[in-house]
Amino acid sequence: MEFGKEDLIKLYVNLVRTRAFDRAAIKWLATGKLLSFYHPAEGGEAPGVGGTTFLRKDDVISPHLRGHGLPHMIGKGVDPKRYMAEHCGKATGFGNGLGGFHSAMDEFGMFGGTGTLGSCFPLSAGWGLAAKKNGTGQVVVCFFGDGTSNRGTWHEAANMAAVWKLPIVWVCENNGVAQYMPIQDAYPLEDLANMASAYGMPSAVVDGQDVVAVAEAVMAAVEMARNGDGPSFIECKTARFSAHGIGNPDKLHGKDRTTEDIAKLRERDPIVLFRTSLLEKGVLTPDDVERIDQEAVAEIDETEKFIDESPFPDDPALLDAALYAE
Amino acid sequence: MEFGKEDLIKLYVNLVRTRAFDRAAIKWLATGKLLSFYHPAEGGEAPGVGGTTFLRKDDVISPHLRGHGLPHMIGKGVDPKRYMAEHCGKATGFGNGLGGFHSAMDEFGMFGGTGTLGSCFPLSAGWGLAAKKNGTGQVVVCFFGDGTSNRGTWHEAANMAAVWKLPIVWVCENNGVAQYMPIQDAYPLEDLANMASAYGMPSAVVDGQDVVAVAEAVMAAVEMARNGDGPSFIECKTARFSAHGIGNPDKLHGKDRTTEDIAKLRERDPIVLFRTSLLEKGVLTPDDVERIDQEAVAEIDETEKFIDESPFPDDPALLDAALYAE
Amino acid sequence: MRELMYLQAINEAFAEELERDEKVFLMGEGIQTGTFGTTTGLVDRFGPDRIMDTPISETAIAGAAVGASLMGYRPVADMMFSDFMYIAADEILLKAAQWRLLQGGTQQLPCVFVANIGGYRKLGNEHSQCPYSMMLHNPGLKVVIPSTPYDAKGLLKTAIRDNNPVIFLYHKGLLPVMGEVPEEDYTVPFGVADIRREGTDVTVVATSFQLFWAEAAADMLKDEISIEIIDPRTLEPLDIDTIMTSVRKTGRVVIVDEDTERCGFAGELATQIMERGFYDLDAPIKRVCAKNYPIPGGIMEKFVLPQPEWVVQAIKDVMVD
Amino acid sequence: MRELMYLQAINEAFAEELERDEKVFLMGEGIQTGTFGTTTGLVDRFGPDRIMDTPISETAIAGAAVGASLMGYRPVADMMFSDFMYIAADEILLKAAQWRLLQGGTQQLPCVFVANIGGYRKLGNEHSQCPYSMMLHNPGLKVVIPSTPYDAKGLLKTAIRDNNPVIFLYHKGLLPVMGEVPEEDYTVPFGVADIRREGTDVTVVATSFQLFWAEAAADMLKDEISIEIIDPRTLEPLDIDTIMTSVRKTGRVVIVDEDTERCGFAGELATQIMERGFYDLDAPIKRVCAKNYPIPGGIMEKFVLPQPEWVVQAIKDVMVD
Ligand SMILES: Cc1ncc(C[n+]2csc(CCOP(=O)(O)OP(=O)(O)O)c2C)c(N)n1
Ligand SMILES: Cc1ncc(C[n+]2csc(CCOP(=O)(O)OP(=O)(O)O)c2C)c(N)n1
Ligand SMILES: [Mg+2]
Ligand SMILES: [Mg+2]
Repeated sequence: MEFGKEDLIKLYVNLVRTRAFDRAAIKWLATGKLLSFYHPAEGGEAPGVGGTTFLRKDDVISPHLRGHGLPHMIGKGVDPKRYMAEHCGKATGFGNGLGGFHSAMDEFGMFGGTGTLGSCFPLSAGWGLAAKKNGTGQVVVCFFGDGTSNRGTWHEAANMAAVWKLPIVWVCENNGVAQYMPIQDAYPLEDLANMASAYGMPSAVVDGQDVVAVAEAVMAAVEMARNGDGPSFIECKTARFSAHGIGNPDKLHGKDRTTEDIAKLRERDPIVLFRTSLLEKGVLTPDDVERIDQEAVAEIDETEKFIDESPFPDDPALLDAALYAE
Repeated sequence: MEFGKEDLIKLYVNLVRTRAFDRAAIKWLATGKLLSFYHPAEGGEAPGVGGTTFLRKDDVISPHLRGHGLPHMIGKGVDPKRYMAEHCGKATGFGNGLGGFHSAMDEFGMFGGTGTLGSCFPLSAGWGLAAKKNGTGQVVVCFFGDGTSNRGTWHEAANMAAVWKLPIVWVCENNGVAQYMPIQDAYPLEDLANMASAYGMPSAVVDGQDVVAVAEAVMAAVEMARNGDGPSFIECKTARFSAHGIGNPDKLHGKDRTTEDIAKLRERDPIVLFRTSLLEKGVLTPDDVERIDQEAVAEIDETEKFIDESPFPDDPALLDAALYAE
Repeated sequence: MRELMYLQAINEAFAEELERDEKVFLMGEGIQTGTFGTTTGLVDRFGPDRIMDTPISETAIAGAAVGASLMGYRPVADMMFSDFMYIAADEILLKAAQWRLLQGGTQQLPCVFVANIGGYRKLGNEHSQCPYSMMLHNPGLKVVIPSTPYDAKGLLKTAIRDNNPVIFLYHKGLLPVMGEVPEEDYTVPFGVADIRREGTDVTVVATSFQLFWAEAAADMLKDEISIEIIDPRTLEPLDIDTIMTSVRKTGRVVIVDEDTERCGFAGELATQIMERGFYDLDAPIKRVCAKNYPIPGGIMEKFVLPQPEWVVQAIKDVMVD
Repeated sequence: MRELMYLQAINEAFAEELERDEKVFLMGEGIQTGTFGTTTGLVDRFGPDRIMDTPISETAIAGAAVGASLMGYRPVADMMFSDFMYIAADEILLKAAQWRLLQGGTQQLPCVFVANIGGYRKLGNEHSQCPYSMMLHNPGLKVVIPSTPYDAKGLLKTAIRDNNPVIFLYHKGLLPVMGEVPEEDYTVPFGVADIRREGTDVTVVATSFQLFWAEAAADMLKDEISIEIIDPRTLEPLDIDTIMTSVRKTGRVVIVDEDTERCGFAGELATQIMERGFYDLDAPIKRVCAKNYPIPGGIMEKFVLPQPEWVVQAIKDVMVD
């Protein structure tokens, strides 16, 4: 896929918005507005944003937990207002206040999230099977972390996808760590993309801090899948700038990640890298940058207002209605 | 490993004994002596026999269901009497009549069988972990079918084995079918050994009808594992001469396997092939062949006598004793 | 009326629903051949895209059924032995069951998980269980355990048409049983118990294959004790009203269920009866269930799985005082 | 006496048993760091070969624990959230639980599965459950749910020394709770209930975190109703005798348990009480459990998880007539 100026700006805007929402989520968790927990996306936004921004609205995505799916939703074109409202427990949320950090937006091909990592794989096989059956050219893009790739569910789903030639793109957001576990101690090879070779699946390893590289690789795989050529695997080497979750220590095997380690990661901030390149190329001016930042701030303010004005759900009858469909 | 004359004869004898027990099991199921069900080994004996005959007594094996583990047990040096008694529900069985086709022979490194295919993989990871921890050079050899390789448990266990360098040899008995499903419709590549590449695990594909080739490949992998060089994968291309289980139709995707298909498979009978070669090489004489057959018949008779003279268990108190250890 | 075997009734229900609604498809291991005859022959009529043979991947089969149901299909996942559903516990007990509520209750998940249950074949714990109490314990699933060919067909059709995940469990011991099955299209509604036999002294609630033991016991005791036998047919939704009407009449209850006793359906039903009808009970409720051991392989299973004489004894026990 | 937090008591039990027996080792995701503090710091003392950080592979972790236990080790598998145990249902509920009996009862499987349970944190169904009723339902596992730092330490030490698979479930809500813990080595035996408060009008059996609600209710009602509170501490083995002694005295029972009601521990206990003490009961037994819905995320969980006022109401209900 060739990216024009508008496309590049769209990618940049989505990255900036993602980070703004990520920061808002962190702040709102601290003030008790956001419920439960939060796993910040900072440093790892590009795979989600790059992998979704150019998908069709009816393409199906399975977001990764990092940033609780914000990068993916924003890329996919979902207005995050009702998602954030849900995460704050409000009745106006996508899950009517029943879901918390889970919640579905069917019309955007997001059928919802789960709490058990790796259960996305069999579900994605099912979405891919439905997409193949309905013949509309829908593609499923399943995002997951390096740690999550160790679940056996991936093997079953990937094999099924390969043997049935399902239109699925597996996008691994390899940030090198799973909670407190470095990936080199959880997988024996350098590249997780090697996993694809077990099924003869095409794979690529890309710089996950380069949002354009991600978008190119994913969209090439999406085209293949759309054309009936089956699944493929994209590994994005990315980073996690902060601790696993808010309130967690930033440790690996019980030892602190050093400030040097983090500083080194931060040198390759996907937004800074992309901004610099867009400014250099003249795709953006400093004024554009300023305006995009301000628009993101305004969107957060608007979202916060929406959330604050929304009521909490307060009717147990909601449960009966939600338990079973008619 | 170099195989001397005695070794070759041992392999041959174990193959012949395996087939004799397999036939006995079929007959005894028909007459109601053997309980539950039976999945004949005929045509697929070489991977089990070749993969176990030269192991140390304390090496651990996880037998495949085909022939209900008879090829592996016989190779490992277990006297099948008490195993067969168990399968006939007798109190003298290895499982005291509580197990049926499950049953453990700890002193031979056989900790027992299960009914859910593929649960052998995590268990083998545990056996491998224990073997690595205890430092005695024990190796785990885990046998499984092509169909079973599709279980996600393999991915988790294989990855764990690779990343922790556990002394495990994965031996796939690829007979091309899983019950009524041809492997080419269940896995996208020609060789299941490709699965090993996902973990950088050494692998080999061998003629599974050639018991010596199997033994060579497995024992080379066992040596590696014993030396601390981690897991590997051996795929044995073998065959299933009859239907999946006694009483089942011999169908693939609902269509009968043709007599031509079967005849073609039977041309490569592992026992006939090996006998011919041993006779040609002069390792065996026709008299030896005759004697070995007769000894096998005698062993079956003796086993049958043992079973017939054994009582059924008849004390519910056995259950309490078996539920929990002290 | 025409008689069919239970397994044929199931097969016919599949055929009719596959014919009626092109969104329906089946997937599972070896189902084009059919391990128990319940799906045999369907591939010839509906082709391999709708009768899908799968790899041995229970987790993916179950999860894919959930996924496809969210996109408008009506998948039936054939899990072969219900014991294999443990392998897909996350997919069935959490995903299928609970997805809808956790995403806010706006979606539909019309999928059916079909599997056999039951012991008495000396196959041991992993081919003999009746693990529906676990399914009842995790809210969000409907649970159907038919005991006759008529119910098997009518309930399976209802299951496939339901817009929620349904567990449909057929008993191995019932497969060859013959019974009347109409030629015309019919369904059996969920949540309606079947009073199999009327009586005034004791209420026996029995499920699935255990109805044989219950009826045998009632026959044996028919000159002494008037026994009402109820088959709940679906455990969720459960027709507690029909059961309570009977309990109010008899004051004595025996529950016969093949799932393991501890934390099982029988204890749940006993508690529900006590909660609603404590003052109507003349004796403690008796459970006849699989005892609290793993189901052994071989003949030792007879000490664990409910036996006809246990039912007779339990009925006598509740008649005391 | 010295006071420790519940999570420290668990940590100390691990340290002492690791010290005592070199066959003991721990494995799980991130346990060298320790998600809930229960294993934090152990790696510094015992090294990474005995405090093993694993890949995210619940099935292999659980299965490997079973395997290693068969070869003489005493593995502790830290499953983090008990909800993740669904992923290893075959390994835990069938392999760990039932292997020994199915191989004839001659082996030992000394493994412990440790995980947190409990809601009230708005985390939704897959981070909030108390899935021990499923573990009780599949015979072969011992199930331990301590409610105090003292019991947590003493029962965990017993669990690690037991020659059978044990499920040890600690409640998230109890982690920071302080309580007396002796410096000396001690263990708490399985199958011995703790009478937390004596009383004569109502027996309240409460488990784990629910003891807080039970005690709060008893405090509130103390001028009107004399309440006996019993903590079974281990659900298998279950000290039914202590419970029955209390029931015979009070004739009235409330069971407060956070696991989902249907086919749960509370119904099982209610049935066992009825079976043994039907004629001693003056009123139907009341259950206070998680209602039969998936646990929603967000604040809606308050309509599903037991609330203190539900316990008060249940106690009042059983006092009627
Ligand atoms: C099945 C399961 N196991 C464990 C967890 C706990 N957990 C949540 S996030 C996480 C780390 C995930 O690592 P990775 O997939 O690399 O994603 P990252 O957080 O690095 O983006 C873990 C272990 C879970 N939610 N589900
Ligand atoms: C988890 C699980 N799924 C399905 C089955 C039913 N089953 C028993 S044998 C078999 C086929 C196994 O195929 P393969 O692994 O190739 O071994 P083979 O029978 O060809 O030797 C199946 C599907 C089972 N026992 N366990
Ligand atoms: Mg990661
Ligand atoms: Mg095979």
